[in-house]
Amino acid sequence: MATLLFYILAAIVLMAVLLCLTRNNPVHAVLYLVHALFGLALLYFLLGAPMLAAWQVILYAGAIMVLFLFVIMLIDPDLFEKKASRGRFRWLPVGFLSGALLACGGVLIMMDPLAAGGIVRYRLSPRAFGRALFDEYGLAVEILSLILLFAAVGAFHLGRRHKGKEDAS
Amino acid sequence: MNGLLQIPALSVLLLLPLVGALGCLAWDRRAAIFTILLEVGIALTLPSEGGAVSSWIRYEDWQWIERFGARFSLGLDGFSLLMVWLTLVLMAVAIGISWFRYQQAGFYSLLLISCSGVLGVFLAQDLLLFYLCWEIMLLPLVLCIALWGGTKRIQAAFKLLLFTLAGSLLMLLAFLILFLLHGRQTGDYSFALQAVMSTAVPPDLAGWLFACLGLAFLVKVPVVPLHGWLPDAYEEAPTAVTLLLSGVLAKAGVFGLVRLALPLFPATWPDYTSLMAVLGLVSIVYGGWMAYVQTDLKRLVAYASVAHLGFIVLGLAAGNAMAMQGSLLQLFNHGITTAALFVLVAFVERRTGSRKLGDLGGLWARAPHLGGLILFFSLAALGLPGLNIFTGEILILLGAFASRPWWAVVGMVGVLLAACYMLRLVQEVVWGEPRCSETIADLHRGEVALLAPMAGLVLWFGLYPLPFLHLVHNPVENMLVHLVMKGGLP
Amino acid sequence: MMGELLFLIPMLPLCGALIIMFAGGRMSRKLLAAVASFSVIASALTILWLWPLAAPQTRVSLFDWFEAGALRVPVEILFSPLSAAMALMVTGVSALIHLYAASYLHNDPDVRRFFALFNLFVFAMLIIVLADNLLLLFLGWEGVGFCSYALIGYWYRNPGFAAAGRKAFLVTRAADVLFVIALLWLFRLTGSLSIATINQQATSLPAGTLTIVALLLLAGACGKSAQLPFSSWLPDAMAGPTPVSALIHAATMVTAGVYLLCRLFPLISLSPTALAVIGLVGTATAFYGASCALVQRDIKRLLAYSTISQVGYMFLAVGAGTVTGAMFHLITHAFFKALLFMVAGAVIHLAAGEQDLFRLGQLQKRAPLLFWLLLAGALALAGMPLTAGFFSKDAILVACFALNSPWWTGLGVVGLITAFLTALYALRLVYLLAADRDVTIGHGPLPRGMIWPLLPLGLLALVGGQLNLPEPWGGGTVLQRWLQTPSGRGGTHAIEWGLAIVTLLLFVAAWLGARYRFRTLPMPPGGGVAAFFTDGWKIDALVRNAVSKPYEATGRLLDGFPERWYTAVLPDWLGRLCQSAGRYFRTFTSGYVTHYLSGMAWGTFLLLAILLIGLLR
Amino acid sequence: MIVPLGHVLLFAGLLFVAGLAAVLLRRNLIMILIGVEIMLNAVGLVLVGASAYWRHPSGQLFALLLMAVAAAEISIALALVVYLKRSRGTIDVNRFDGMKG
Repeated sequence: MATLLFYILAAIVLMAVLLCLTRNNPVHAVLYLVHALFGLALLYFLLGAPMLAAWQVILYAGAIMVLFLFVIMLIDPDLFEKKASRGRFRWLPVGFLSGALLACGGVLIMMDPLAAGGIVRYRLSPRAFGRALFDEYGLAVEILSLILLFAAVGAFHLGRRHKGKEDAS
Repeated sequence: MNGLLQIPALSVLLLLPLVGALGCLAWDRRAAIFTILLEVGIALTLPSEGGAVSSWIRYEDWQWIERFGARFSLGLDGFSLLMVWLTLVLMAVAIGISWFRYQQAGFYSLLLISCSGVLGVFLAQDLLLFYLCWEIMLLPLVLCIALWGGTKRIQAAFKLLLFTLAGSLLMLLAFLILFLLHGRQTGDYSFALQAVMSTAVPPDLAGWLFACLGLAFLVKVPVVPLHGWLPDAYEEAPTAVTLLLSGVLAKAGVFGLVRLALPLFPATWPDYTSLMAVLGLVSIVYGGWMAYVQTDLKRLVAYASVAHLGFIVLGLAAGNAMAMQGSLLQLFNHGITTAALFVLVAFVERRTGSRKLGDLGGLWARAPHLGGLILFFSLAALGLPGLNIFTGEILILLGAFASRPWWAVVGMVGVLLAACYMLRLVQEVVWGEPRCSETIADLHRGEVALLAPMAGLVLWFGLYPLPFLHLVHNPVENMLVHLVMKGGLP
Repeated sequence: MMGELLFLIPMLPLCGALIIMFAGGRMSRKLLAAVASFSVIASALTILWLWPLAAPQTRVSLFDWFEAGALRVPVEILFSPLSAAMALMVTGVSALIHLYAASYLHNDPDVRRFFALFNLFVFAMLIIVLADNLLLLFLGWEGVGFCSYALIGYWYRNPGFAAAGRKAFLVTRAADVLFVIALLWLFRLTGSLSIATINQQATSLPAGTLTIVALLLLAGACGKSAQLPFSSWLPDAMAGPTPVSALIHAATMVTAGVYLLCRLFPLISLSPTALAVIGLVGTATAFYGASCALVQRDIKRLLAYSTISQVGYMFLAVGAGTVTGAMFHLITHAFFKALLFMVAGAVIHLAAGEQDLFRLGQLQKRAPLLFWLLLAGALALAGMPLTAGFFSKDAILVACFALNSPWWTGLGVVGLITAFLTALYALRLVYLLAADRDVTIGHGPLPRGMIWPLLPLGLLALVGGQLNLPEPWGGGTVLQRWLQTPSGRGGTHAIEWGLAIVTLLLFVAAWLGARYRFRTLPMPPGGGVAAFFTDGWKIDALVRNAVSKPYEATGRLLDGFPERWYTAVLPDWLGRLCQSAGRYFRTFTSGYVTHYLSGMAWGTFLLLAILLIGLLR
Repeated sequence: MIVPLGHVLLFAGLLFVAGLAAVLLRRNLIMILIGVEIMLNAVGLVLVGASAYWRHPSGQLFALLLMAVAAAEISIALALVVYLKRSRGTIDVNRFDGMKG
């Protein structure tokens, strides 16, 4: 049952991602992305990380995606990419590269004896999650919080309107 | 053991100039004089006789960078003692000659830092310490050239820096490879010279490593194909720096060859002796030839210095006790004589405002003491018996002839060339109708005081070099024994 | 220990030099001269005082100069009959010339330098004479070279004079290079530099090596003694003050080469080839010098060429195997040549610096005593029978003919021809100086100090032959018995007398010729041939064009070229290479983020691929 | 067993490459950022899968840290987008070549 669920979810996520990435309209792309992130959250849950799944929904699908939408709304003009300007086969090298990467990575993964091992049901309760987090990575959490603070300050700074500079540029 | 001997004299000797350098900056440039006097005092109180067992007169060993197996170990034997004396004498002269010319404390501070580096090179018994000191020795002088040099000072400083840096990086590479090799073989990762010396280096690798070290040291000397930095650097540098470059840093190059390259790769040495001898001979002949056609006094002396250093390299290549003792002694002799010539050139320039041979002449009529000293040191430089250069040269030639006659025969040509260029200098500067103004002054007391001890040393080493030959006797013997044991000599 | 006192001999002049050098600043002119002369006279007296130590010989060592490896060089002097005789000659003649110089330079401003160098010279010369070690000898050898250099250029304001000194130093130095090679070789062969040891071990050395070493030594001797091919410096050396010419370039230093060969004679004599070459060099130089002396206009250059020629005789003597003959001629030559130089100096002094023979004259009338002294010296030089020069020259020729081989007979014949030429130019000198013409020689009173030192020399020039009067003349061969050195094969009485008669005839012929040619006012020599001889067979020009000029020209051409090539051209080229490479690689940084990112991606792919390939292996 | 670890990894790889392709191909800055988000999530998935595989919480914890870092990154990035839009008038990456050498 869980196995089947995994593959179904994986297919959904992949599909959503591909659709997301091929949209010309960013708003559409973000909406597809939300789908993909939800799917991922479910996958997390499936792999025994309920807490993380919750965070994924709240943080990613919720906060970050909203942020994206805000920004897109904020800069509405020329949201749509012009048609590919540099020839029709512009995607060829990237396609080759992606394929090659995937092939290499895939073979490597498949050759690894670890990869054959299965994931059995496992569940890390939020309590255990929290305990593990603050027991072992308390300092990391503190540092991360600082990073977030800096990011917030930085974002604020960047977003400010500089009167003089703007006119100059 | 009296109380004086229990202070770590070598470490003090090494670190005192750094304190002095700080003192110069913080207080006054007079700190340089006090420092150097104190240093000379310490150096003179060092005993010159070692224990019966080893040739070390003193050995000091402190913990330093434990992680890398690097220790702050300093060793003093007869040879290094000679070099320490030379360094301090020339450092004193360098400070003395700059005193009224450069007022900035920074200049003296840099000189003192360099002094510390040089002493470190002569005393270090640890490869990492040696390398560190090797760089400390050079960089302040490069700065001095770049800041206080002549018109083309920046190019000259860069040339010097690039040439010697290329060499010293090769040296560092060789040291690191040795370090790793020794660590793998014994499990004891150490930079200590004594330890590393016992490493069994595969012959091929040893050849390469020897070449690296040899290149690093010979660039510093320099022998002829590697001397490209020399004429410009010597010409553009302030006199103090020029005389340190020729009098001390060049010696550090030979010292490195004798102290590191040979003992570390004794079995490789025979493959390189011919090359070394050829380099020495080329230096002798080429240096002598070029010195003859220079029109700038400083460049003339610079090329003469190259020619004389060629003899020293030749003596090392000859590889017998006589030639080696001659070479080691010649390091001191050459240091004194060349430095004195540079000082005299500076005095001439100070008075006449020119270093061009065509502008000078008839100095004797105006300044007999100056002219007389130029004559005296020129005679020393051309190898007049009874003066110091002859002492080294004849020992080197005797030794070289004993091992390879042709080397000595070509070397003798150099002796003739020396007479050609030195007498040309004397002819154009000292003799002839005076071309300089009537008013120039003869040497004043301070200047005589600077040169008189050097003249005294020239005579001492020329007439009674025996104590100093004894000083280098044990180190040479030990090294030869080491070479013979390791297959470096038949 | 009396022996230690032997060191006083060289040390006294050295002390004199040092005193003058360091304390001479406040001394009066007279005091300077007194100190200088006294130190040399004291040295001469010391030699006489310690004379008994010379027989058989005394060896004293003061301290070790060098000690390294197998080398030990003690500062050791050997007081043997040979060295004692030479030292006495050197100090004796020096003392007289010092006294002469005191008057000669009485108004020169720089006399302190002169006396310091003069005393230093005597010291160095005595070191050569007394040293028992080749290295110590070399110390003196170069020491006299330096003093000669400095004294030739004594009047340094004239660049030509200073250049003459430099030339002297460099030419002798070139020869010294060969000498030092011989020295190095001897050390390699015998493991010692002691002359005694070398002479002892010489017999065990291979013949070929021995010949080469002997020839190298000969080259060194040739340099100092101005023999062919190193002769050209001596005529130029006449730029120095005349006492210098008299002492250094006539009586003592130029004979150092002969003395060296005498000291090393046991070694040299083992190689007949070397002896033959020495004889050849000596004869050739003797002839060369005489031929050049014949046409000189400058009185001092004439005497210089004469010196070259006479020293050639001494070499011939060594070659013929008569060390005694060489020493005999060396000593008598010192007497009469020093005399001639000092007379020349006095003449120049009277003529206010004029040295051209064709502008001098009437010496007989203006300074009769000087003229008679000149005559004594000239006759001894010309080899007039019964003068010193006659006996010493005859001894050499006798030794040549006594060897009874075509080679030596041939050299002897050339020697005889040279003797004729010698007589010719010596008498030419006399006739020209006595010529009756408008002259510049003044009546001016000659300082007494310039006359009386000449008297003993004049006497010795005439009767110095008594020193080694050969047996047929009823003489006691005093010198031979004292020196105990090889004197070659003794000549038969027939040879002795025959030679004496031939010499006499040659002398008379020369006299008649000179009387005929030079008595009436002759014209100065002119024309190309004369110029060829006047310029010493143009050896100078040859050396200048073949050696000095190419050396300097190629040097100038080469100057800094290699350095420039690889400190400027090569780095420049490298730099340009780097620049153009950089310009190319710069295009890779398009500025587009996606390009960089794809670069990263490609890199990742490469890493993965490498990993994969590694695993697949 | 739910799935073999290899499948999780492969799937994550697919996501990652898809994100990478978008980053490389798209010119709209927003789309590129979306691509980056997808790549980050792919990594998160690997972490979670590994955590389940070894039955150890660390993987999940790191995924959380990753999320936080991603949040920080994206907030700055989006601020930059706004800034660029304002100052340059476009968010087409092909118009930004200020780093051209």
